[in-house]
Amino acid sequence: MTSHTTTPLEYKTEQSQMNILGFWVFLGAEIVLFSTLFASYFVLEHNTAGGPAGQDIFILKDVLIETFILLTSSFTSGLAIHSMRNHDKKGVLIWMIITLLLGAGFLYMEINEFIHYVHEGATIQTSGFTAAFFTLLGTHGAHVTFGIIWISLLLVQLVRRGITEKTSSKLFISSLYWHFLDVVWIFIFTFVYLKGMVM
Amino acid sequence: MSLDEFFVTGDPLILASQIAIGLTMVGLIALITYLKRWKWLWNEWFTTVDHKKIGIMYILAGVLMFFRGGVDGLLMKAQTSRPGLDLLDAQHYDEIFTTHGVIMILFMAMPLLIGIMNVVIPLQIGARDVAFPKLNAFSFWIFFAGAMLFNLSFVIGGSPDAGWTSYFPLAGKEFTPGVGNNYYAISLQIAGIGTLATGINFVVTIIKMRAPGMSWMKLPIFVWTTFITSIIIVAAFPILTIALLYMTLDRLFGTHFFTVAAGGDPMLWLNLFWLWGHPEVYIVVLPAFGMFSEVIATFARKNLYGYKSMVYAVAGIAFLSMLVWVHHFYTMGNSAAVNSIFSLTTMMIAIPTGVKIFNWLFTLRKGRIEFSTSMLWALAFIPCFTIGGVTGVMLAMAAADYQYHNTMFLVAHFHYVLIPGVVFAVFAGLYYWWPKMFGFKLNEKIGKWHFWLFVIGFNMTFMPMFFVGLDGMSRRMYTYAESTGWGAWLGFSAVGSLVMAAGFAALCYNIYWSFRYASRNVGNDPWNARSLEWATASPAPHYNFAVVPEVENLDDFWYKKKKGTLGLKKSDLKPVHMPSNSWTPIVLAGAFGLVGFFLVFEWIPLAIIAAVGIVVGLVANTFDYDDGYHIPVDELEEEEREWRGDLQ
Amino acid sequence: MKKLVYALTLLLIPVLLAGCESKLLVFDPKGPVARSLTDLIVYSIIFMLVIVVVIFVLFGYIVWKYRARKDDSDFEPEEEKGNHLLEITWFTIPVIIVIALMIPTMKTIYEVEDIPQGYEEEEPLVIHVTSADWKWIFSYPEQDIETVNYINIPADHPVQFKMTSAGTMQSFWVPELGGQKYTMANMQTNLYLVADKPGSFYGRNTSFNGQGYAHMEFEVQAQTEEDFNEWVHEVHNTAMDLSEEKYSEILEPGVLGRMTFNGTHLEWIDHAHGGSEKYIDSELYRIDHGDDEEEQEEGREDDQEEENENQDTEDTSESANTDHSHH
Amino acid sequence: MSAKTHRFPWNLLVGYVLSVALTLLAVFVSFNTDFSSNVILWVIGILALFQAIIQLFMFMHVTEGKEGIINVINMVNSIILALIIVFGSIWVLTSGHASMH
Ligand code: HEA
Ligand code: HEA
Ligand SMILES: [Cu+2]
Repeated sequence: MTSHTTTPLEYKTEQSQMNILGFWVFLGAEIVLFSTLFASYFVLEHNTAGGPAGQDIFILKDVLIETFILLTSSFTSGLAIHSMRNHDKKGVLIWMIITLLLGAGFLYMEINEFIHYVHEGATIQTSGFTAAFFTLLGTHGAHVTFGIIWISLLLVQLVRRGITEKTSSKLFISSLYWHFLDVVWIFIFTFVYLKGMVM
Repeated sequence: MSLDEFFVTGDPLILASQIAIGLTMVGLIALITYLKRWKWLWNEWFTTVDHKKIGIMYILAGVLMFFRGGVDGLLMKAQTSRPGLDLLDAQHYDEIFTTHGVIMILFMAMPLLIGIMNVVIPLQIGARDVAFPKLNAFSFWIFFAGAMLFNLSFVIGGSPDAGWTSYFPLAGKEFTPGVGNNYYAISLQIAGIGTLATGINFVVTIIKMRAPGMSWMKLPIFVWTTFITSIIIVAAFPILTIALLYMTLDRLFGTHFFTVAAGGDPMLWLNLFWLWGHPEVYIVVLPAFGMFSEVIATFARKNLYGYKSMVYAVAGIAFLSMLVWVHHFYTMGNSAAVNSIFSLTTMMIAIPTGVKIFNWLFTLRKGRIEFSTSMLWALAFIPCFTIGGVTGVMLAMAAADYQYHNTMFLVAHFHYVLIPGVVFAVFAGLYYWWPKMFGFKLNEKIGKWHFWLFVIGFNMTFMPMFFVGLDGMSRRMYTYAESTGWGAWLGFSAVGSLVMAAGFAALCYNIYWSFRYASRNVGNDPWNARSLEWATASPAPHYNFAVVPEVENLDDFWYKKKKGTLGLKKSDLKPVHMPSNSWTPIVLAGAFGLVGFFLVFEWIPLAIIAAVGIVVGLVANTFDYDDGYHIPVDELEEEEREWRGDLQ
Repeated sequence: MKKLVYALTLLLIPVLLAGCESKLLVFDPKGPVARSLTDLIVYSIIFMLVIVVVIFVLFGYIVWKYRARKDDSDFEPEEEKGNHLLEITWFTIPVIIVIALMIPTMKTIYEVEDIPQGYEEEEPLVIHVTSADWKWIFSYPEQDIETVNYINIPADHPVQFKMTSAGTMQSFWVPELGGQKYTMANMQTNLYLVADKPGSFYGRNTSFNGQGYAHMEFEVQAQTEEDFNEWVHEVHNTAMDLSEEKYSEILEPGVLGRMTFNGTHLEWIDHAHGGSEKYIDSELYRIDHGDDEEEQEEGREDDQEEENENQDTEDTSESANTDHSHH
Repeated sequence: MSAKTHRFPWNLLVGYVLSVALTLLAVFVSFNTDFSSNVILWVIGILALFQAIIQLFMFMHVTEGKEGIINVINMVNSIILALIIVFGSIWVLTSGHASMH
């Protein structure tokens, strides 16, 4: 079997190929989902109904830290997949755990950020703007939370079963998911935070 | 919440239905228990991952929902059959057209089409199953959970009453404080997850699981339309997800996305709803176009004329379908530029659709047209849909639409596209693929009754609506004054709906009759058809094909049949890999349904507790390493020998 | 049988277009705006009829000619791939039709946004439209008059409607005078209409907004300039003043007859610019499932009575909900 | 696409450094230049798009696997949809006199 040496393990079975392709299609749906959230945010952005607007509450420093945490976690999850392709189980574990810790750190920061906003008088019920803002951010945050739980479960399977055709394709898919969340965040950072603070 | 608020009470009509529903349920459970069928049901149906069985369950659910939606339709027709009638009060009428619209589109058209897709697509591409069989089962069960939750509103809590479009501000908590519209938001959300999963499933199935040699331009046209429909599903359903999420947050958690107060924008709902809603109507019509193409080619005994241009036309319709949503609210006070652009994009859809119509006509030309029941539906579709289509183009002209919008003219338009486009197609498909599902044909004679009653009734019901619409009658009016002069039109229309109902009854009788008496000896290819699904036994064996066929041509089966090169060699048989049954889909869907129910009543703590069920299901699922099983060669041989004479 | 039904319908359409005694409202315009819409509609119907006829004839001919016969059971139709020339033809002709439909559509879209041609010089009468559940409130800021469920306008004179809603979304439509447009809280939409001659026109809401929707109708009465001025004068002399309490009462969900007041609510609120929420009481929208239908009916009668007390120049029996006798 | 690459993962590192740099650049453009806000929006928007492309190609290996081309088509299609949804909604809801702004 020549394919042994040329195809990464996660692509080996027909079923894993389909799983990966299916996940890409799902990511297409996720792009539509988030662009709907963005579209709504842009439409409602200025409807603050007397409540605070973006520039009143956003804090650049915190947001930048969140951004770098997430960028780094995307990088480390890439390293995890790299290790996986080198059949380095320990490497996968280490990089993935770092990824998860970064993810948790991001969530921690985000929750603090939300608490801060609430103290500033911006709850999800305050205005059209806050509703769209919290829902966009919250949907992203919920995705991150889901990702952390999901990848943790996959790591358990990895420990139990080692790097197999199945675990590798599952982990590969979860890394696609994680990178995707980073992409979404880049747009949030740019079009919610930077735009909100500049304009 | 007191008990009498919980149960819908009072009206004798509803009380009778409640009792009927209750008795039916009890009777059904008793019957199954008496026949000791629970285990069988669980093993053979509830936990199945077989695409054909899932398809059949979809179809069953769809037919049931058609009955429910149809009764709604009849009630509306009865109420407006004469001026000033009092069969239904305003509130009831409002609830009924809302549930009618939602049920017909989302719980009738969608499952029937997806059901037929499920049965046929893997067979047509020579696959063993879909790409993700377990996900497929989940899609069905979660759709079913959504549908049941929606129907529950009829007896518990109250039905939604803001139209199938649920426009805000009306659908907001201030104006519709009951739980009815919570049902709408949550049950559609739940069912929507299933549809999205189906879309992904079929995209991957069609990309990856085609039989060897079946390149893109050799795909049966129904596979093409399903593929493109699935792409539209993936593109459009996430928008609905978000719109419904906002609706849920507004209604349950006091946010202000669409509320007039505090900076919400009700027009955002319209925008998002139609960003999904318009593609949705093409989601239901494109697979139907595919079915008609199959049926027409088979019974004209010719190949499909202009196959390639048909494919491009479908792709063109799909692309344009994402660019026209504003035509549903031209009258919102958009700028003239917006209305002009969307008029143009909308009208452009007529062009690829016209291409399809002419290709169908030219497939028929120089053919030998056999008037089987299935073919009759496909034939009747062409003129009826043309009427619906050209009136659609009239609506597309924004300035003219200022006079048609939200009138009965519009109602006539969409029934003239939905019923010929979708319902006729489903009927054509059912008559056509019935033997593949069950191993016997539906009776042709009763079928003709079904056909003529339904088609004549359909035209009688909906043609008058064009005229009352032009006479200033708006939609959703539960009553009108005698002085309007609409009574005669609408009376005629009501009679038509009874004729239609008789047609539907004929279908039910046909199913009953054929189950009991129809010949079980139909062979694998009862219609002398063209595509691969007819190369295997009827009903199709659970492994579909003992040996996956190699394809060289479009309509490969047809040519091989002619050449007589279809046989199966014993030496080619290899064990077939099959997926195992799974309980996770139905349990997970049940948990979703339960969470949904608690959310409807805003019992958040209970919903959270039930959500644990979802988490458990998902965790169990990710730890599931079941690899399926193999069917041994002798079992294959035995089954194949049973139906084919050509096993060498 | 089916063909017969079609033939009949086909015959019916031109007959209706030609107009026997009772013309359909949309084909019976009574002002320049509606007329340009009707012209567009008739123009498009001609195209559609041609398309429908072509398709039906082709369809009938083909299905008849190539039907299977008992004696040709061994006839094996030839396979046909397609024909580029034909395919290009039935692609191109619809393209041309779409262009032919698009040009006048666009022209009309732009046209009906502005004061109708020939009336640009005249100063339009401004009427504020406020739609509420389930009645129409009209304010004449210049005349300082407010009416419910009817409007009087001078004929042959442009009227500018500035429209908004006090809550749910409605759609303002007077088919004989022009196309419809939505009314939305916190927003203002604009519509220009002109009535050629004095007359009475049916108007209604077409955007579903709850229980009273079917009855949400109004009447437009176009009058001569003198009659209109006289009406204004008479209202000033006889109608009672609109108070803020009275106004909140009117806004409560319910179906009302006609009313007339001196003064407009624009003095204290313009719903186009927010503030509607203080009039919205969701308790009043709670529904029951039929068990106390009688109560509801009673409620409605109460409204009716109250409104009788406040009636003046207009006659109640002609309440808006049964008045649509244009035939 | 080779299974065993003991090589150092340069593409990952380059991608990471680039994305950090682009982020900082976006912040710089937003706060330390005096372009009009419209220009700023375009610039940071394009920077974000670059970052997304970096993630797609350097981290997510879109073109990998048998379906590489299909993945790319899928992503392009989704991006077109995203643009339609975002720009379409904004245009429809903020032009015309019904808008609240
Ligand atoms: C299966 C469902 C289906 C289909 C296929 C269509 C097809 C079309 N629809 Fe329809 N539509 C609905 C379902 C559907 N619609 C529903 C449910 C609503 C109302 C929702 C609600 O408000 O509740 C609606 C409403 C609706 C509106 C909104 C009107 C309003 O609210 O005021 C408009 C406006 O443009 C419209 C247009 C069209 C057009 C142009 C087509 C075109 O695709 C039709 C194309 C077909 C043809 C034109 C015929 C064949 C072509 C030829 C023979 C070629 C030559 C012809 C020409 C060049 C004209 N539709
Ligand atoms: C695929 C979609 C679909 C289908 C098939 C239908 C089918 C029918 N619809 Fe449709 N309809 C919609 C989609 C559909 N509808 C939508 C989306 C709306 C808009 C809702 C809204 O405004 O929000 C609407 C609105 C709508 C209205 C407008 C209400 C209003 O605005 O006032 C009316 C009024 O007559 C109506 C009537 C009917 C009728 C009579 C049928 C008939 O074709 C039904 C025929 C079926 C049967 C008759 C089955 C039942 C049979 C029996 C009971 C016989 C006995 C059987 C046995 C013994 C087994 N519908
Ligand atoms: Cu549409």
